[in-house]
Amino acid sequence: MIDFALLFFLVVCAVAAIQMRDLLSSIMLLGIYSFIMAVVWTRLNAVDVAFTEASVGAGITTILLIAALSRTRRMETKQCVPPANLLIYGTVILLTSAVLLYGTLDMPTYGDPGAPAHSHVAPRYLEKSYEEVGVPNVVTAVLASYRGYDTLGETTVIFGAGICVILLLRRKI
Amino acid sequence: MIKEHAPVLVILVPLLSAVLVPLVGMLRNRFCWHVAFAATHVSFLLSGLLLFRVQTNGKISYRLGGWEPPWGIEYVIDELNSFVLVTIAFIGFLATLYARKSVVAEIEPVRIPAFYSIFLLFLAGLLGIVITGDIFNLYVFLEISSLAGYALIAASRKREALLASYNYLILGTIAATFILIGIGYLYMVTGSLNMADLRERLPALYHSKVVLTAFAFFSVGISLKLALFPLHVWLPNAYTYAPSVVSAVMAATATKVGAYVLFRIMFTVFRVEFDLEVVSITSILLVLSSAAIILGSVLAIAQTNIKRMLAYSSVGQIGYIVLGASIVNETAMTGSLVHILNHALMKGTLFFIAGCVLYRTGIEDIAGLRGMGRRMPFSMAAFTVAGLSMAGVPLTVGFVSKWYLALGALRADLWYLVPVILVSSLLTAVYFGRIIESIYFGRAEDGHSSGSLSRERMHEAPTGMLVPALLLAVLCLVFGISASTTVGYAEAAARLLLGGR
Amino acid sequence: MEFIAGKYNYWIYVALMMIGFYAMIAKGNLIKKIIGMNVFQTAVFLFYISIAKVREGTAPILWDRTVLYDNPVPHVLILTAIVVSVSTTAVALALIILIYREFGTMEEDEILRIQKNGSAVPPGKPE
Amino acid sequence: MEPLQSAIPLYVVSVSLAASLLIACSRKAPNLREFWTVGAACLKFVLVLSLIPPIVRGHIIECPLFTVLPGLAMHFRVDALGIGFAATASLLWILTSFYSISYMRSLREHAQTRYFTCFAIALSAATGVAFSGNLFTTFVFYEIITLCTFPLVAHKESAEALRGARRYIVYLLGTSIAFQLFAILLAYHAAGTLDFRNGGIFPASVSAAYLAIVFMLFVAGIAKAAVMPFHSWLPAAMVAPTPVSALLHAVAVVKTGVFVIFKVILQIFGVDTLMRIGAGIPLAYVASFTILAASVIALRKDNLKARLAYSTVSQLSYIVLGAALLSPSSIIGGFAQIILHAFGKITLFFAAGAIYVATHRTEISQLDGVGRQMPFTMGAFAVGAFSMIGIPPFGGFLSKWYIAIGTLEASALPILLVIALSTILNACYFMPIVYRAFFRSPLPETDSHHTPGHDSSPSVRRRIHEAPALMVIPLVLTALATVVFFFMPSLVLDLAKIVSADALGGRLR
Repeated sequence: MIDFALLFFLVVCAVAAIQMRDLLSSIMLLGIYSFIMAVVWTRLNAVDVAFTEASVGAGITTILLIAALSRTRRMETKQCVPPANLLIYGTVILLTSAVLLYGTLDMPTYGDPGAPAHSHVAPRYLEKSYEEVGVPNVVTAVLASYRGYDTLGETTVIFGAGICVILLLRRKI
Repeated sequence: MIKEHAPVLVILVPLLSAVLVPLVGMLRNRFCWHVAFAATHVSFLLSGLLLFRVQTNGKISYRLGGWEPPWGIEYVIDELNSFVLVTIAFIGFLATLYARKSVVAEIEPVRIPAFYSIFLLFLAGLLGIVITGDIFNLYVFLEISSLAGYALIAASRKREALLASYNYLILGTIAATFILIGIGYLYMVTGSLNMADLRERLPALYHSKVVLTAFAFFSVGISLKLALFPLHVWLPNAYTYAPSVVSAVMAATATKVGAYVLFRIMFTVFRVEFDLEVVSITSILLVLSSAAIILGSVLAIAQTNIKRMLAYSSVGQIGYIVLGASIVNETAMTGSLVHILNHALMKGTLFFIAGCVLYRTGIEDIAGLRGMGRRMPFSMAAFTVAGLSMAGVPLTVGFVSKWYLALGALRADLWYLVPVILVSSLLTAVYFGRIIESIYFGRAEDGHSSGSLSRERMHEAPTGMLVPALLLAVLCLVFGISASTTVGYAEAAARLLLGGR
Repeated sequence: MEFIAGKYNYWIYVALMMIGFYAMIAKGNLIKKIIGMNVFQTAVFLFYISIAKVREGTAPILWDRTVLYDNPVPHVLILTAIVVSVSTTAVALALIILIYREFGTMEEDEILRIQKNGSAVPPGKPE
Repeated sequence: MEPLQSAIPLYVVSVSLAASLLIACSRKAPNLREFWTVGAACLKFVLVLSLIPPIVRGHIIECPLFTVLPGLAMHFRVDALGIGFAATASLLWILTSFYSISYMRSLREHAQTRYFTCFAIALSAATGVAFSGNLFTTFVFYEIITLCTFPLVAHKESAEALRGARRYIVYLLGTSIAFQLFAILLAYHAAGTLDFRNGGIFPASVSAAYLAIVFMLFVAGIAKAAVMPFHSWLPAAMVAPTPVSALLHAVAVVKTGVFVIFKVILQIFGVDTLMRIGAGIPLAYVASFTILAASVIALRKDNLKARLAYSTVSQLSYIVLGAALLSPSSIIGGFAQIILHAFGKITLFFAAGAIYVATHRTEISQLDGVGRQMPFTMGAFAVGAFSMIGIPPFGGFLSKWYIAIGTLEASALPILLVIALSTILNACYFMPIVYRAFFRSPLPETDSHHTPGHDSSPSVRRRIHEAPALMVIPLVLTALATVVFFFMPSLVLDLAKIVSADALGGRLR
């Protein structure tokens, strides 16, 4: 039951974060949203991801946003979306969600141990990774070894983002 | 050793050089270019080696970290991506050559090391997308190149570039996330991330709603990335305001990679039967690409800014690339694939020359090109060649692609596509013809007294910028006059994709 | 009930994603768009983590042969994706700061208006 | 007879291409530049001549160049049809070269180097079309002509010239991309080849409707043949300097058009196929309409070059008519008309240019008495006009005679009436000019540039002379040639008979 409540709470946070006109509150709500998400993931046994989300998602993102906010303006100007645009956005969103929901109809039931995702590639990681890599945490083993090049890419993304920020912020007006 | 590890070195060389560049930049600013130049050069040579090896020995599979495919990440180089790989590496190499002077003029010295670093990351990302055989790895490289792309556009001195880049970032992130959803959905029902493995496992699931949704999200996400009409809205501003060299590279490579990904998903991960019988994506793409072809040309006619005109023309040309895939026969597919290279050559030339003009004269409007034929004869000759090629004049590359596309349309009994192609050629001829006429026959009346005009006679762009542009223009002719090589590669790739259909 | 329990996570993810999506395309404030983007991406991560869950499964840290483990692959993918998401946010925020410096505002319609009219004066220039 | 392999066709085409480079390089030395033009023209003509004997003996000369794509090659293949066109064009290029040099220098025109360069390229491309062995090669050179004559038409760079040139290129490029290329694609799709072959390339399985569509697209796409309603580029192109009008718009460009139509009719479709789908006679009627309508328009034009332009539109359709009738004699007549009309019309344009250089007059109503002041020029003009009308003993008679016989063979009697009517119309628009020039007393001589307000001042009066000798000699020579052709018809007819026999599979006589 707690899971249901957490998920519901996520939605509330998300809506509030979007609707708040004070951007600082918005950012704080986003932080809370990330943090709840981390809790949800812990309950889903994704410990590593939850740690990362709590530190990176709830932590670093919030800090970055606040830093950006301190160099800009705190309040969002009130805006009225023209009805024509609202119609377009509404259609796009309804359409997208309709497709997504349509997709969920055929999905394996949540938590089904016989789902294809659990029976094709993953078993080998669970069975052999300790012998092959020597780390008990399978996530680490896959991350560092089997799919090590994704991790190289990930590092590159961080490096790239750093350089991008340098490139941008050194701009003179 | 090099031969063995060439597939991974193609990526790693620019990737690691990107790290090296800022370090070198601390020593000496101008060495950055040398490192970038060396890296792209090596990468180009390696990609050429790969192309050669694929053509002689067939498909290469490279296991990263030594893990066999469905478990580890695999790089697969076949007839299709070796061809695209060489195109991108070549354009990247020429662009680096071009960047030396151009970047100095358009970007402050403090930012140059960062610029080259990002530039290399961008190329590495694109190359990585093309070479990988793992669908999640593709996403990672897509994000590397996208992030770098946003920054490169915003590196321009023009303030309009900032918002253009920001909008591109938002749409690009939506696109990437859609692709991520597609990957997740496929993983959910197959348990695999390897493209070849997915190809084997998917046919049993073709009617699963999950797979259909995944395909829809892939299509929309990739179309957004590749600026297929009507999802092209981010492209004109981004290309118009970006630094010259960035516009050229993006127009010549980034959208091509988008097209490549589309083909990979449509024809390698999924099979032709799926596209045709289950989702009939091809008929949707047919309509969209035809609309892109016509409207891209029409919108291009309406523009006054050179780069914006070229950007809209890109929208139309992307339509051509997608059109071939939606006709679904070998001839049209060949046209499509060879257009990936051909359009890169033409658009690269045009954007390079636009940059040359900007560098020398600060002119950005088409009206400013009047009488430019006397002041910058070589640049304008290259522009003319590429412009004629865009219009599809025979013996230029533009003709080759259009010939195959039109013939493919006829062979598929879709004769009404031929007028679409021809009309857009005509429209292209109109907008380039207009410019070419004013280049050679217009007189630069306003702003220039006749005295200053005669003093300005022959004020050509610097050699470093001119040579890459001329080289591309010459290739427009060479591969138009003797297209057998390029068409041969494209045909092999088309056969691979369509499996003899 | 079982049907709902079997899909609940997926529906929530769709709802969250649409909230973020709406903010990304409809909001005029650039920071709001970024907030939306984070909600949007995190929602997709939730979907991935939900895939990984196996009923009665435990965290994929090997300690006993007989136990049922969750699928580790989505966790690995999302670890990468979270980092990518934060990097994108960082770049976007750098862009926003620049835009604010240049135009003095973070509202898209105002920026477009300034671009069109060519007025360059940022009203309240920070620093 | 088996085909001969020879590289001479390639040399013929590249001589003028090389010349264009040399011309472009020697912009600082006008005399050297003109030497290149004349030298290349003579060399080209000699090379073409050397090809004639084997062709008359019945050989075909093959010269493959290179392959662009699998299935699309650049390929030269010279037969009687092509050599006739090439010989005419290259002979007239020599004369035009002298004439142009004199014309350009007399008028102190600007951008002469560009002019001569483009001229050489245009000639190169015209022979390229003449020698092409497949439709693709034809198309390439066809487009090259369009593109490189654009600077010639726009030569004056005035707003009017640019307008005319734009119209010119829009028509020619537009039709060739929208229709001709489409037709080529359809042809390739159906036949799998684009090589010219006597008797046609289409297998019998292709449906008549398909072929009819392809045929219509070809006729519409080859706008250079100026069949109505695709003719209006030709009058627009008259803003070009007169030598351009003379050689290109009376000979090279328009003849390229009708030549391609000839090729398409005889060697892409083939006489039998066209008979089967019954496309010949409708085209013949379209051509007849053009003949009459253009003549009527010509009657109403006061500008000399405009009248000549409409006359060209009308006369070109004779050639199309000759091919469309699909009968042995009409093909002979059509082919002969390609050559004979060239000589006649170039004489007329040369004369118009000479008049302009000598008097700066462009309108027919200003020509009173010019014949007395410029007897050679106007004498030649009269000869050219007689040849156009088709009066013996001038060359034009031959072609009309054969076409007329052809109408009988094809039993298309109404068309015979068209020819008769058109002859009368021709006389109606040419004879008044000749009459005016010789039998009216001269106008008060104005200084120049049709500024009648100034003619009262006696100081600007000056006598009108003949144009420079270098201009008069070529036009006298071409006028003489039309007479020579009448008395030595074998010069034309030998080739014409081969063409006709090839087309009809040796069914002639």
